[in-house]
Amino acid sequence: MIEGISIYDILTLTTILFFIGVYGFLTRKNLISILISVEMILNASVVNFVVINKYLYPDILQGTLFSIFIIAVAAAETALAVAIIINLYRQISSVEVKDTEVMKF
Amino acid sequence: MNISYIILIPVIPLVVFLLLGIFNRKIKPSVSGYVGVFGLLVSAVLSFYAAFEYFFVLGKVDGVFQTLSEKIVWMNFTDSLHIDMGILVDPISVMMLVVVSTVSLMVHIYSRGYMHGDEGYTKFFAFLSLFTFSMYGLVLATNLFQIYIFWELVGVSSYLLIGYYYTKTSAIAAAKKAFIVTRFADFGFLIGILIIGYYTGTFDFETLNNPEGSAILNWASYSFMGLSALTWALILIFIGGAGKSAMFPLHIWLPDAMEGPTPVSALIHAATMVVAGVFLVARLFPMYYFVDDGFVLQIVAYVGAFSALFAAIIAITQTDIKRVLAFSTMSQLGYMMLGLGVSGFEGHSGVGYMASMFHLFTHAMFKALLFLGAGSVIHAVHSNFLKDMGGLRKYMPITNITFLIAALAIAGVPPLAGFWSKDEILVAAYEHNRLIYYIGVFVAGLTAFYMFRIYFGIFWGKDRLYHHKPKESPLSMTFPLLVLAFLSITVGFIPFSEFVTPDKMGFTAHLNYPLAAIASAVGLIGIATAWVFYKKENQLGDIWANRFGMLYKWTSNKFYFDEIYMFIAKKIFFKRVSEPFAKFDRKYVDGTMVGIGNTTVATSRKIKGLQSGRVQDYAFAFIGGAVIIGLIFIYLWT
Amino acid sequence: MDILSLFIIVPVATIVALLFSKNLRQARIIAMSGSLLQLGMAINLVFAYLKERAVSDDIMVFTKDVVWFQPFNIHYSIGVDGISVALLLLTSIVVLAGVFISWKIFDLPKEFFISLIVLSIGVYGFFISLDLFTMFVFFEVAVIPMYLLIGIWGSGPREFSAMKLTLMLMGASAVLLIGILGIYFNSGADGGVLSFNILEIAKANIPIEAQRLFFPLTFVGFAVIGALFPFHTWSPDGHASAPTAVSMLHAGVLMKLGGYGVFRVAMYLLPEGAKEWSWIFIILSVIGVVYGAFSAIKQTDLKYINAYSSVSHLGLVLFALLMLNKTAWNGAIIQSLSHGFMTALFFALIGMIYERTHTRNITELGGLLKVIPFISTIYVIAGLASLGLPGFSGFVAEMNIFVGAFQDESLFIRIATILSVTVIVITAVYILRVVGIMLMGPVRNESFLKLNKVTWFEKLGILLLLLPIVGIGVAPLWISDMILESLQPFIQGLL
Amino acid sequence: MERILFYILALSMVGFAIAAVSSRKMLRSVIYLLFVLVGVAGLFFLIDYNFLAAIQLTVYAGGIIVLIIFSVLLVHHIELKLEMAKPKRRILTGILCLLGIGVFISTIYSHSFDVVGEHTTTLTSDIGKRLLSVEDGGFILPFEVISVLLLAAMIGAIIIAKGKKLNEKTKDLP
Repeated sequence: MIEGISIYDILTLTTILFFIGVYGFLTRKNLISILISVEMILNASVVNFVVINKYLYPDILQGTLFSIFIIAVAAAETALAVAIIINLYRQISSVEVKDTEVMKF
Repeated sequence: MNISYIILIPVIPLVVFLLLGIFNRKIKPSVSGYVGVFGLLVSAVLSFYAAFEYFFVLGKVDGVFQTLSEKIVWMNFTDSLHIDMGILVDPISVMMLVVVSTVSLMVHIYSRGYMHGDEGYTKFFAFLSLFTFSMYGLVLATNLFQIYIFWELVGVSSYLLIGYYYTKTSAIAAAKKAFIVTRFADFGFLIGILIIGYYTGTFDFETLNNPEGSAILNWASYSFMGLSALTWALILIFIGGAGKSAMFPLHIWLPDAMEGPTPVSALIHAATMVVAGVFLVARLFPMYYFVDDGFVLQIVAYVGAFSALFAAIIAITQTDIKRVLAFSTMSQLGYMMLGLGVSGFEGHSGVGYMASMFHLFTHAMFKALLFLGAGSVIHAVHSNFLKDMGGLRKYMPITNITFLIAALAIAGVPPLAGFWSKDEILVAAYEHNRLIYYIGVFVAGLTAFYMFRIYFGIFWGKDRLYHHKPKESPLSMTFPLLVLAFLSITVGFIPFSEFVTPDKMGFTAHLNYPLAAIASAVGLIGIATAWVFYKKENQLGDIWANRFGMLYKWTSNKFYFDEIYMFIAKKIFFKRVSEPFAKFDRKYVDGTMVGIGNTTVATSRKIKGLQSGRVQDYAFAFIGGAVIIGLIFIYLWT
Repeated sequence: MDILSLFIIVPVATIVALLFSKNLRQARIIAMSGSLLQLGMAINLVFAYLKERAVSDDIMVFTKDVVWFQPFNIHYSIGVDGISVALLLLTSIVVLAGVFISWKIFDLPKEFFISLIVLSIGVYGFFISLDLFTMFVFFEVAVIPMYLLIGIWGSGPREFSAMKLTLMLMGASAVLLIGILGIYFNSGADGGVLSFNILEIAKANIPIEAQRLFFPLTFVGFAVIGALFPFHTWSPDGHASAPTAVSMLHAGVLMKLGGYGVFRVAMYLLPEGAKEWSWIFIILSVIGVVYGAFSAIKQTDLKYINAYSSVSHLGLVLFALLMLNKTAWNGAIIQSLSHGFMTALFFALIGMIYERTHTRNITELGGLLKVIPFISTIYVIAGLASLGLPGFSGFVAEMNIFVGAFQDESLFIRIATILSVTVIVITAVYILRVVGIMLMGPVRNESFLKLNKVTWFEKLGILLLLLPIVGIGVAPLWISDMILESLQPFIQGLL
Repeated sequence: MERILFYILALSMVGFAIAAVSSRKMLRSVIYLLFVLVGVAGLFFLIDYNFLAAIQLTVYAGGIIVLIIFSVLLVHHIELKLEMAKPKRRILTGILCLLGIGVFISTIYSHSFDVVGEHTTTLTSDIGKRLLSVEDGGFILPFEVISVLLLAAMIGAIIIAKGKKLNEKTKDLP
């Protein structure tokens, strides 16, 4: 609970962060950049979990625990994504989205 | 009278045609010539026998020539309308049988000499037989549709024979022109037939021509645009006839048709096929006379008179002898039409009809002779043009004499054949319509003039530079000339009015001496003028040509009718109708159809972008959708 | 085994035999004997029909009915009357001639003949069906092989042409299917069972509103394949790209399905609709007649000339059908037959000329009469037949049409008739133009002097087609009476 | 004081976030992300979740960012400028995101949160106990699942990253 800061302010902030992430996810053309945007989206939601836990239900810990899980999953996901990216790079020497379109057909 | 043997007359040439046509390459030319001539000889003998039997032995019952017919149904249209095939024997058809047989036989004999050595010899005889068959069928037709069928067949034989020299561009064009112009006239003919078929319920001549029949009694029951339907039909049928008989303004094909071999011109374009139009009007004469009180006959008379005058004027200035003869033919056909147009129906008033048929008969003889003579000349000097001829009387005595006889006959000098028939026509015109009479007399003078112009031009005057000395044609060519010359002298004495009259009763014609004197005088004046102008080489012709100036130029260019028609055909129909149609079809009609296809393809290309396979695009759509749903739920749901 | 089903079974057997053929020689001999057998059957059918007709008063004879799909009351129901018999004869002759003309096809001969015969199955089936649904199925069977035949063995922009043709015909089929279903769902209007059977539907009175609605759909659906203006544009391209035998079959037979379908389905089952809508289709068909002929004048490709000429001739068929009287209908059927033979003959000749000179452009040809006299002579004869010369079938057909059209007294139809009569002049113009340019005149090209003479199988194919043209033209009575008799019930249905 | 701190944090986070998604240089983009993540950690500190903040710092800022940087270095030239989407698309996406923000925020503000005004500090031990508790409301099952997931992810990552080479080797063998 931050002094003088309402839950609205924090939720606003996370919303903005979330949509900046979405924006990045939609507009960037590079796999790693997309990964970055995804991280941002995840973080925004983590903050939401935590803040709601703190402001509305301070005596239970569900939100906190979930945020830990989210972080863990994010780490795993990043590791996998990076592995895929590197593998892809080995094969087609590029990590641009447009070059990975062969899968489409 | 048993008439069934008459069926053989057309069938024999048909068999000959099929024989020569199918085994074209396997028959030796000499054999095919004999086959053709022999076949026709049999037909001719049968025709003469039929004529003898009909006119003198059996045809007349109680003073009236019977109309006999035998027919079978060929095709059914409706319960009442059907096409029959058969033979109809009455005075004019028998007369035409004689004409066709005589001329065709002569032409067949003549062709053996004229076409000798030509590579298409057999083909030529096949076509001649085809034509003869069609012409027999035409004259023997029992109904309008049968006459139309054979009408088309003579048209196509004419096409094939005009285009006989098929590697010559001018011959191809002439053949095409002849066919299409007559076909255009047939368009009118066909519609006329359809109208008659619908309103009278029959095509049969016997029913149609019966003066007490319903077709004639009820002619006024339907009308269209002020005239009765049957009047229209007769006008349209006359258009068909005018096309075949080269009446103004459908005459343009006839001079060009001279591109064909000369025997063909003699047979088809002088003696037989071109008179089919006259024959058609004569065949339907009772209808023409009774329907609308002879209104259409007036038209026939004026068209005939005008064509006669028009063609005679043009004939004066032509330099190609075959064209002169062609215009002469047109002019004489105009005469025949004129004669029909001024005729009455009963008794002596039917003299116009009688004279017209008589003229048809005599004209066939002397015009065929003229053409065959011209062919003989052309055969000798290898040119059609007057400027390449001169002084030939020394080299070709028989041709000279026979040509002279024919020229005198056509000029109307007594007592040759042309005199009698022409005189009767003028008598009929005199009694009926003075204007037409004066035109007729004037044309008679012109005819004599232009005919002797070419006669003197060919046989008199100075010799030209001939590549080799012209010599008289072989017997196969001169024999027909002699026969026809004999006929040209004698056939005028046949008492035609006893045999061929509209009411089929016969009457005795008397020579109208003042009119006969005027007509022969005018003919002699024409000959004398030609003598002065052309007997010896002199400048008179050129001087007078210059004096007329513009008129001469117009006349020698046939009043530019060819150019006008060409303009209409090429510039208007080809350029302005046909080409835009073809373009319109490719561009707009097809364009629309292809356009529909292309639009589909283009649309699908556009839509394909939605399924790009890019996750980002899908995510975009997903988020956009989510946002929109959110908006809807927030702002619109409440 | 009934006599009609053989028309399906024999071709199927031929196809099976073809599948086992090893080379060109075997393939063409099998194809030839198969189609020869069919021709024999067709001729036999004509006599059998005449015999049967003498004792039977039914509308259709040799009928057979097998349930195919009970829930929708679809039957395999067949039967013939004089009209179908005549058209079956046409089909068998054209197919046999087509086999002769493709005697020397080297490219995938087996597959070619199979497709050709599949097409003929469709056509035979169409002509003998009495069940709308079966009819429709056979219709599709006839159209589909066309795509392959043009797309694989064609020339020029063949894929495009094949696609265009197939799409336009498929589009028409879609419209047609709606029409057929419309008829089906209204066939039980007076309490009966819904049925696809033509004879049963004809007895049930379809309500006039439904007729009004479904007539144009059915008409257009069939008429597209009969080259109704403005839906004719598939035909010039299709013909130009198609191989010779396919052009023959297509123009000769397939396009007849249109007229036949219009007559048997649209006119017979929806007479009230026909009366109401006829004016607009009369206008379109007359436009087609005149416009096709005028367009043909300006073409330089032989196949285009013929394609436009087909538009004109078949426009006449549709026009005649819309006249709604016996004479005109008789003319329409004879015109179908006559055009079938004539145009097949034309395409065969064009194919031969093309094979020898390697061009179809008339401005590059000239003087062929001198170098290939047989082909050229037959071309002249075919041309004369096409312009309606007496003694050939075209004349008989046209005269029937014109006389029939003239039986209607209204000014509108009078004018339409007179306009369509002008076609006798315009046809003459374009036929003689081609004859003049291509066959007559001096030999345009030195290489033409060494053209191959005509071979026996080509001769056979040509004569096979020429014979009926002359046969109908010289003695029309037998066929015209056979057709007229069969038209009687249709006319009664109309009144 | 905390308010000011929050605003500073918030502003810098938004700013760096924007920079992270719009920078044309890969590495910079990653570093901006790092700042955002650090900002989030700061936020956790402010609301008194020290343990979470620490995890955030170690796992995210320490682990993930380093991983990403490595991959960037492996697959990119540092100088390489990134390709961006077409302007039209960027504007469209921007509008969409603004709309989304609007929807979210309006939803958030229209909802009255029942805020509890307590100042309890969550102990790390509590988290640990809760995580491993088998009692009611315990998270032992998810904990185990996540551990397996992590293991699987690790093995998977290794196989994917190495797989190609193995393939190549086997290919070259014969």
